[in-house]
Amino acid sequence: MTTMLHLVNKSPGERNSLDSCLRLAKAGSAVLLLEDGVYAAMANATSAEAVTACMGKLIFYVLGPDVSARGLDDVPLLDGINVVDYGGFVDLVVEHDTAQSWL
Amino acid sequence: MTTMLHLVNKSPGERNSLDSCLRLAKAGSAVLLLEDGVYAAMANATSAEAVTACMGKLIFYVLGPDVSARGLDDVPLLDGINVVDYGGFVDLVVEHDTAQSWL
Amino acid sequence: MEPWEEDGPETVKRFMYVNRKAPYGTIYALENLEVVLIAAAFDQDVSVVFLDDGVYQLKKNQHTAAIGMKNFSNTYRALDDYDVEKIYVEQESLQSRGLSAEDLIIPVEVVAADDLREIMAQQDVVISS
Amino acid sequence: MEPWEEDGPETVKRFMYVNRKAPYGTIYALENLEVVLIAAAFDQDVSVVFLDDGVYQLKKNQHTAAIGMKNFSNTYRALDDYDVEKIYVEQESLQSRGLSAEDLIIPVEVVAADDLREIMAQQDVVISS
Amino acid sequence: MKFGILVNEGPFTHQASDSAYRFAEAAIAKGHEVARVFFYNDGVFNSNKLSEPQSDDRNLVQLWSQLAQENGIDLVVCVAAALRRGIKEEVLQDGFRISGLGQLVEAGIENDRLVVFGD
Amino acid sequence: MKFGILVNEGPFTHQASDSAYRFAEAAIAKGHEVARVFFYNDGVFNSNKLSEPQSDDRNLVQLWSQLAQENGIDLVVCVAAALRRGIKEEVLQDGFRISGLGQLVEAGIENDRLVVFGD
Repeated sequence: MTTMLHLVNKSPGERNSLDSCLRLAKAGSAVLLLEDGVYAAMANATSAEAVTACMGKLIFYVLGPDVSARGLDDVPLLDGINVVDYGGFVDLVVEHDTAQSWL
Repeated sequence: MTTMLHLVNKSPGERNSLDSCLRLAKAGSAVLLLEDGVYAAMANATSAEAVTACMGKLIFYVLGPDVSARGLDDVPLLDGINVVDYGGFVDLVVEHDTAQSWL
Repeated sequence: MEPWEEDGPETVKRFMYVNRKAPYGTIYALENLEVVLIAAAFDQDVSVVFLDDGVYQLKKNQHTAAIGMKNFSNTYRALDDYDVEKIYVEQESLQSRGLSAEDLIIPVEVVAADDLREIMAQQDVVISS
Repeated sequence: MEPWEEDGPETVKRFMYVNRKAPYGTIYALENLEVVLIAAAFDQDVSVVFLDDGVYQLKKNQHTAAIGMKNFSNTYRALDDYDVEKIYVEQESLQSRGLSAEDLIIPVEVVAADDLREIMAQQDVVISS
Repeated sequence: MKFGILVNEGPFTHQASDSAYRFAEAAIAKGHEVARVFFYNDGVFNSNKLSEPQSDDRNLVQLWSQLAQENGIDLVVCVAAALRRGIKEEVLQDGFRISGLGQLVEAGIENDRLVVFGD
Repeated sequence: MKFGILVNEGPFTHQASDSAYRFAEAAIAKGHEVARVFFYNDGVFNSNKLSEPQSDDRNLVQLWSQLAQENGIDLVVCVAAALRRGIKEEVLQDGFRISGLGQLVEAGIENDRLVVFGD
C-alpha cells in the first residue's frame, strides 16, 4: 500500500473534481487544495460541508500563495486545514508515495 | 423584452453551467444543448430531473450532430426535447433576439 | 436609452458582459475585463454581471506576489472612470460563497436571481468568457 | 508484479491513467488514449480508469461525421492488442449516467467506488488529463 | 440576417471552434451573411498557419481561411490575446488579420446577432 | 529526490504552468532534482518563443528556459501535440526539445515522483 497525496485545483462552485476526490480518496490520504481549489477551504461557503464531513478521514492542506492571491486572507478557513507554501507542497509530494491530480 | 436563446455546452456531470442557466433563464426562453451539453438530454441520467423540472417553463433543444458523435442515438432522450441540426441551430438564433452562451 | 438616441443615426444596443469564472485559475476574468474597458469607449448601454465563481473576481484584498501573477483586481476600479455604472452581482452566488457586498473591491448592485433574470432578458448582446 | 520482476534490473511501477472527461467536447480523451498506447510498449504495470464523464469515452455507437471530427472510439479496441488488460470503469459513474457495461465499446471491469478506492491507492504513478 | 461570431478557444483542445465553423457554414448555406468572426482568448490559435493536424483529421486553420475567402468573412484575431500567446504576422494564416478588441464590440453593434463559442 | 513534472496547459489561459514552475523552483531550492518537465496537450505552448506577454506580466516561456538552463532540467515538448498546434523547431525557445510521448512514460519510471499540472 502506498500513501497518496491528492491534488484538487478546481473550485467546488464550478466542477465536480473535489466531490470525486473525496469519494475516492482512501482514509489516511492527504488532499492539497491549490489554484481555484482553495475556494473549498472557505469556512462559510456551502461547499464547506463536504470537506468537513471528510475531516476525520483525510488530512487537508491548502496552498497559501493561492489563498492570498484570491483575497482569502481575511476570510475564515475551515478549522483543521493546514496552510502550506510551495516548499510545503514539495514536502507533501516527498512524504507521500504518489501524487494524484484530479483534473 | 427580447426573446432569448440560451446555449449550454457543458456536461451537467462536470460543471454547473446548466444549473445556472436553468436558474436564470426567463420563462418562455429556449435552451439549446450542444457539445458536451447534450448529455443533459439523456432521459436515464440523474441530471434529467433538473431539466424535466423546467420543461413547462423553457423550451429545450439538443444538437443532433453532437448527440450522434457521443453515441447517444441508441439512448433514450427526454421527451419534449427537440433535436435540431446546425441549420436548425441557425434558425433558433434567427428566431430569438439574443443568444447567451453559458461558458 | 434616451429618446433622442432612438432617433439618432447610431443604434444603441444593450451589451451585457457575463463573468462566471474565478480569477487567476484561468485568464478569462482578466481578458473579459479587457473587453469591457474597450467596450466602454463605444456609446452603447453596457452592463457587467458577476455570478457563480465570477463573484470571486471582485474579492477585496488580493495579493498575488507569491504566485507570480499580475494582480489586476484594482483595474475593476477603473470601470467607474470609464462610466460603466451597471455592475450587477448575483446575491445567491455571493451568499453560497459566504461573502457579502462588503467583501468586494468596488460598489456593486447586488441583485437576486429573480431580478437578474429580468435584466438578462432585456439584453441585445451577451458576451461571456 | 511477478516475483522475478522484483529481482530484475528494471523497476516495474504501477501506472494508472485516469480519464474523467467526455470525448469531443475537449481533446483530453483522445490525447490521453495516445499516451496509454505508447505506455503499453514499456514493461510496466498499466491500468486505465474511466470515471465521471470519462465513462462516456467508451460509449458504443459514436458517429462523428456531422461534427467533422475524427471518431477515435474504435481505437480503444486496440488496448487489448497492446496487452492493456486492466481497464476499470466506476460503477457509480455509469449508473448515475443511466449506462451499463453493455453500452460500452470494449469489455471492462466495472468496479464500485469502494473497490476503485483500493486500486487507486496501490498506484505508483497516476497520470490524468 | 447578418451574424457576428466570437470564438474563445483554439482549434483542438475544445470543440468551440468546430461548433462555430459548422454554425457559420450552416448560416451561409441558409443564405445568411457571416460578417465577422472574432478570435479571442486561446481562439487566436485558430490563425496559426504552422498548425499541422494528422492527415485524417480536420484542419480548422485552413477551413476557416477557405470559408472566409469564399464568403467574404472578416476573420479578426485579437492583437493583445495574440501577442501574449505568440501569434504574430509571421505565423498568420492567409485570410486572418490582427486587430483590436474594438472589432469585437463593433461585431456586436453592426450585426443582427452575436454568437459566442467557448469553454 | 528526483521529480518529473507534466504540464498539460499553456502559459496563460490556465494557472497550471505557473503552479508547475513555482513547484519546480521550490523543489530545487530544497535541494531536490527536477529531472524532466514534459509538456503535453496545450502545454506545448510553453515553448513558443514568439510569446510576448505585457511588460508587467511574467513570461513563463523564458522562466522555464532559464530555470532549465541553470539547473539542467530536460524540457520536453510532445511532438504529436505540438505538430497539431503549430509548435515547430522554428518557434521553439532555447532549452526546450521536441520528442515523443515515451519521454513522459520514462519520466514516470525513472523519477521518484511524477506530478501533473493541468485543467
